[in-house]
Amino acid sequence: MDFAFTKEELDFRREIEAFVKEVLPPDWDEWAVYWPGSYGTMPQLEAEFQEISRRFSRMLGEKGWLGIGWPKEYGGQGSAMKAAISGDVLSYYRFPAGGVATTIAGPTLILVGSEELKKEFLPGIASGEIGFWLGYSEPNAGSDLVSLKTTAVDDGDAFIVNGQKIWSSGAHVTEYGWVIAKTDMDAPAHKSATLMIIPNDTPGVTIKPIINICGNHSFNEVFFDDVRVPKRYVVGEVNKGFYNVMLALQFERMSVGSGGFRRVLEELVRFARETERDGRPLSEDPRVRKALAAIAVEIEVFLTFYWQSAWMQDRGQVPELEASALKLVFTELSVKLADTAMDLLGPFGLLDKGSKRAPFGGRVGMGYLDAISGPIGAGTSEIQKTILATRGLGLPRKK
Amino acid sequence: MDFAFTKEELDFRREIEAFVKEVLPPDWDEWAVYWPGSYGTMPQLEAEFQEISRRFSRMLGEKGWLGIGWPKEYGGQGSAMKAAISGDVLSYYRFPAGGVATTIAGPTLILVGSEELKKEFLPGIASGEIGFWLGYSEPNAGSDLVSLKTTAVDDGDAFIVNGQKIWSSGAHVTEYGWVIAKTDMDAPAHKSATLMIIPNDTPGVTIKPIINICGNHSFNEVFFDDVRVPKRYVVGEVNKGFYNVMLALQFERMSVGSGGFRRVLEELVRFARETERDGRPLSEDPRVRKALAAIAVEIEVFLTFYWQSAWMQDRGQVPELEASALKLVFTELSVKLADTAMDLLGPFGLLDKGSKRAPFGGRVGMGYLDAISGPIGAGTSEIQKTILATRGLGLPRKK
Amino acid sequence: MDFDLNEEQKILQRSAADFLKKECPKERVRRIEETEEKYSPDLWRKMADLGWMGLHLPEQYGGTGWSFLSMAVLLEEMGYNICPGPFISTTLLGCVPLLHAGTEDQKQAILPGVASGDLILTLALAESDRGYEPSTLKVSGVRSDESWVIDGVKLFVPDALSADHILCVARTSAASEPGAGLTLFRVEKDHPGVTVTPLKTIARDNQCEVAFDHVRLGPESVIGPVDEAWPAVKAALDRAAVGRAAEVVGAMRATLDMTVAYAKERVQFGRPIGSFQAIQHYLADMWVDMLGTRNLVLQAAWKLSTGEPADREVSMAKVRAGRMGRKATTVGHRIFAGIGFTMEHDLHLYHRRTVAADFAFGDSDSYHERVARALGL
Amino acid sequence: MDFDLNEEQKILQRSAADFLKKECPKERVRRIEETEEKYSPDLWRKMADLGWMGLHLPEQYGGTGWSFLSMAVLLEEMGYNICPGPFISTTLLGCVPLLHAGTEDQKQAILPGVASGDLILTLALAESDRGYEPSTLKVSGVRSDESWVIDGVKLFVPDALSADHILCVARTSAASEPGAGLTLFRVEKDHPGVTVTPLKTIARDNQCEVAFDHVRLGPESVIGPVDEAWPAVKAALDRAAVGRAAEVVGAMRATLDMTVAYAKERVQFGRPIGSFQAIQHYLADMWVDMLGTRNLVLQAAWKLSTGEPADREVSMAKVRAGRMGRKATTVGHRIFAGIGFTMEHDLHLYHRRTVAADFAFGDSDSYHERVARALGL
Repeated sequence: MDFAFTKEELDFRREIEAFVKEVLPPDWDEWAVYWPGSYGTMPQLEAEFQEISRRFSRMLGEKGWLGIGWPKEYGGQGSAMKAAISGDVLSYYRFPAGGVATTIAGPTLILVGSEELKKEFLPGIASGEIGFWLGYSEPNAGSDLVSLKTTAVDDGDAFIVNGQKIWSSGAHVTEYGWVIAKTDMDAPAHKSATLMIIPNDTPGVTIKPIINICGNHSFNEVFFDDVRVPKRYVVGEVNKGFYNVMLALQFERMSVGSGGFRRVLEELVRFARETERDGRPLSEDPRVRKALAAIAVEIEVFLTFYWQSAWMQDRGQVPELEASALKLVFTELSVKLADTAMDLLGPFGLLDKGSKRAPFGGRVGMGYLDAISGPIGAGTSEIQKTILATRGLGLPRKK
Repeated sequence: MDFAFTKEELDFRREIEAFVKEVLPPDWDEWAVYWPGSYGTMPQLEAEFQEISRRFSRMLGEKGWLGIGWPKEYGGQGSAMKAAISGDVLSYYRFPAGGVATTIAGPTLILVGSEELKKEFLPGIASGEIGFWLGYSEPNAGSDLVSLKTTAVDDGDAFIVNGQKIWSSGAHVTEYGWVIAKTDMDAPAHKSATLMIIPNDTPGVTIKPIINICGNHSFNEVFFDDVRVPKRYVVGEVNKGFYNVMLALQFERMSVGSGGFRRVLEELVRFARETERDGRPLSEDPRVRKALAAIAVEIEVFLTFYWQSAWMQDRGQVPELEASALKLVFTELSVKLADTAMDLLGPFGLLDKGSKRAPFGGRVGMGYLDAISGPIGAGTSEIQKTILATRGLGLPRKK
Repeated sequence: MDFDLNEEQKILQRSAADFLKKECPKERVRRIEETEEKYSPDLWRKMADLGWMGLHLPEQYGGTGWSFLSMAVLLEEMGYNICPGPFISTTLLGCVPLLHAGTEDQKQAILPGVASGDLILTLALAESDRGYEPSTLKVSGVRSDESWVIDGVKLFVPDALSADHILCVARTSAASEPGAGLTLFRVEKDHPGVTVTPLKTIARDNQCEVAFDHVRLGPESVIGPVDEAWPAVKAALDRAAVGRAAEVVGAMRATLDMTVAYAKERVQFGRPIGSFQAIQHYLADMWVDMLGTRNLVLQAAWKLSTGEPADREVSMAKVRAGRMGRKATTVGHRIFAGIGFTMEHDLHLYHRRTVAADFAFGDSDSYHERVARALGL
Repeated sequence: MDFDLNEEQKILQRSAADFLKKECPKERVRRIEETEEKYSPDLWRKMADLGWMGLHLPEQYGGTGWSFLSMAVLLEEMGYNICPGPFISTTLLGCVPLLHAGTEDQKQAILPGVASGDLILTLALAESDRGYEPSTLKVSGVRSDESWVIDGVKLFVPDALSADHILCVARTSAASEPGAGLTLFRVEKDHPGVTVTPLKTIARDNQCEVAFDHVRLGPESVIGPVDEAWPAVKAALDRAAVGRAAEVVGAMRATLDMTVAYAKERVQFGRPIGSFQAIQHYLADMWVDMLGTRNLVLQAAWKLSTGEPADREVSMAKVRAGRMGRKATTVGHRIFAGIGFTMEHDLHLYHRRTVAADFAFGDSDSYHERVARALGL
């Protein structure tokens, strides 16, 4: 048992940290929108940060760090631990990069994609040139993929796709949809859907913005109107879409920004030390000390899960349940951290981006709103718990 | 709107308080076992306190206070508010009296009992001479009365009862069972059971003690082996047992010891003022002040529910949902209070009855164990929430 | 005991609910949020015409003379409908100190204007310390011949942008005992040296920084006794805190209503989500939380109306509304999930305001501390 | 990073689990609970024969020389099976100060006896203040010629009834800086002036009051430098705290195992209760709580084993185990309901011990405070 990084891991950590410090604008912290563990404030999904985030993605690509967790034969280093280190550092600095392409599409293509698809997409993903968005959820079925309504009808060498997706993060700033659609209208739900790649510029694709409660445009509705998708864009086997999405969901649930939690904690500690109330620093108030200690313990727990998951992947284990546990823990932690931060800042925490006197550029108020999104996105906390109870602990499913 | 007692109510309160102070032994607090909101430590159910508690019951009966909430035609004053005041004061002083007879059997008999039964039992209940125990739960069906296994077979002028009950509080120190048994083996569950009174001394009744985790004998298993119960002991109509039990359940859920919460809070405040840590009183620690304030707020909430329920009853409203809410709130409060008390006392809270240095005679350690019983007894918290959600808010039942 | 509203209060409750449903739909709330003052003169005028501004003012000042409890009943309905504007600022923070400590002339000069809807008031109290305890107040009032000079910065002054008059609590001498040494001044907003800067909040209310730079005021500006303003200020603070708590109860009720309705109709995994035990238990808790908070708020409002000391009741109501309001809207978001996370949905309007209410007029720690003191700790 | 135990540790884990399942069934735990010393000489002997007493002692003292991490692995299994007795008292509270600060003679005099199972030790630290910080310690050691005289009362001394030697921390001079002025003495339990009074606890462990009434000790009784015992005492305290936390992890695992099994088999309302969402979510939380606590405890044990400063890791592990252990057994009781509330059921055995563990060697507030200090607050 060893909770320390190896020398190689430490060196890598320092290298990526040095890179980040070098390339980030010195005043980045003042305008970076980001709350850890949430889905509504990722700078790389904001239109205003597109130029910088694309440039940074390509820089990470040049370094070979986007696909660092991939097998060596695909240009990676086969190290989930290094990918985790990279994720930790980037998140700590609120680095505007990363997304579905590297965390979901790439790994899934490597496992189940055709050689043709791999050749077409992996290089662009690894170099940071192309981005993906997820087309899973539909308006009347959040996590309930069984109720899928979007259809893909066989038309020779292509599928004709019709329907609607929702909550598609970043569809407006990426190039390809990673979409599940129903291909067999008669088969039982779990054997009827297919995963496919749909380029945004295919005729019949319409993307409409959804503004979230933080005021950001991160989500979209996407409409398909007789969209012709070549069959070579099918990912994995036809009608095996559910299994492939489940596989991809694990990657999604593992792709967590850990460093952001450490960062916010450091900022709150600094705030407590530097802010006076009734003539003495907040940091001397035992209630404040206890609250910050309590959140620090939960952050530490989460970090052990985070590193453990990477370690497991590097041992070739499939972290299905760990992915659910990790997703549950980090999104609930996001809420607890937002509550703690808000309580610490008090009315100053309510001050919004751009307001006079707003500490941390209004990040805490925004985080309080954004923290709502963690436990409800990408499979709610309730769904994760049900997965853990039934698949993990073997409790009987509801009749 | 008026949250103050009327003059008449205040006078009654003072009268009952004066009575209690007069009759309780001066050192009663040192040996009274009781944790508010729990079911495992009621002194009136302990064999060692039987003499005193029976005597006190009769004294209350003489004062006319046992049936004070009953209609005037049955010798009561028709005042649920006075009954609530009495309950509050008795609980505050940990007075060893009260039970199923006055809170459940009496009110139910008045509503659905035959004239014969009323004549036979109400006087004894009102005078404190006789006690009842509940025979609802069975070993494999806690709150699930639909799975009832105890049978009562028609045998002319009597039913022959066979089966087993469990969790029957006080069966060893009272005279009559208040029992539900299956009388129609073919009818649907809700139309198959009958409520009846079974005297403990009927041949075939065997009572076996269950020792609870506080070390007390409060619960029992009761076995029925060809027990002959005269039909005149049926309460309400035959095969309407479920409805009558539901009716009685409301009374059960309303019978709450409110004063005990106030009392423990006062004791904790005193402890915090009188106990030093690291050179200053615990009461100066902001963490302690916050914790005690928080529990005080929850106690206050509970008290408003408590008085509100009595007020509703006096207006002739049926407090079905309020009974569920009250039961939920007061048993969960019992747990929170035990946690708060234990945290305040620290390792001293672990000291058991009879130990050197145990504050409050070990009541907090015992309460920590007993608090387990509140949310699981008399319909679990989970069941109360489901009742509130479905019957109260109209949410759909599970298919 | 009586847990029922009286007939007047019930009529007020119904008429307020009807009026606000019609005049203050969410589209209007959103439009008002976009104004800098976060208030609609038109809506304000209509509310004044209904007598709301003077509801608790004595009749000789154009009011109706009802109790503070009636105000709480009205505020619960305003919270249910998120009625924006400087209502608490004007009627409670502004009027209560005048009622408690003003001279007859001062009352006559201001209160009828409030009752008619012509004057908007507010109170400048907290400073950079964010505390609402007297010891945290440093803005100074220095006597200079017959007049006073005020210097310093007040924060989180609600509705200062729309206010005509700002009452300002200033330290006029060192505290000999807690609460002493403070004096209350009335300042017109456009008085030379007064600068109002809006602070932008996630609650989208109008919180302001008000800077006093050598603001010179005549002796007629002093409200109540010099150095002894605290009792009148505290009377206002307590009522504002309970009034805000009543709004939170309304918000909790609205959240519950919205969420229950959605849980009945939204189908996932082949059944209404309201049939899932997790959702049922969330909503049962939300209901019980709301009922208990409502009881504490009404109790505090009743106690304030009796004129008896109400510190315990006020603090308990405020702190519970603060915490439970946040919990209710947070849980509401779990049930609405994605759709509730969008700007076009109404739930976040409540979520924003419940968290702001937790900090309004002092945070939970400070009200827990007041409860602790009331317990004898 | 490596989240796996090494082969030795895995073997230890398996063999401990097998041994305890056979030798420490719950009937035996209950019988041992009924003894005054809460310990079984026979079980103790068998544990010693397996090398557990000397597991972390250097080989020259009859030990195996394994790391503290191995001790934590063993203690988790002991916690799973509620193995009673003075194991932490002897091997950690007793041995660690000796290892850190004892002379070679002192080590040779005591440690081989521990390793062989012949000697039982404990540490008398906390006093009526209940704190485990140096500033709270007042029992005095006064130099008198060549010898020392100890006076005062220690509380919550674990296993003092069965101990042969008691290490006692006494104040020998005023604190010049935090932790200074304390000296560690070894006292035989039957030394004149030493009175051990058992305190009866709901955890049914053996906690004692140990009174020192003019206890005169020779210079050989002093362990480590005079006035500077704190580092050695803290080393013991940290290991005992983490050891106890490891026991809690075992108790959480056992609670989870018992409860999951019951939820699968117990039928209510026509279906296994484990199919109800409320129960499923309780158990999912319990599992995740246990896994996270286990990680923190293993991390702390590993860090202590490296010899590096481990304050942060130790405090986090201790406080989380304290809180989560209580939560797990409390929730376990909700699932077992009535049957779990009976003396004959095993769940309460865990419930009693998890709450005691939260206060062992200092309460949660004090460990949160240590975390706060480690954060730079």
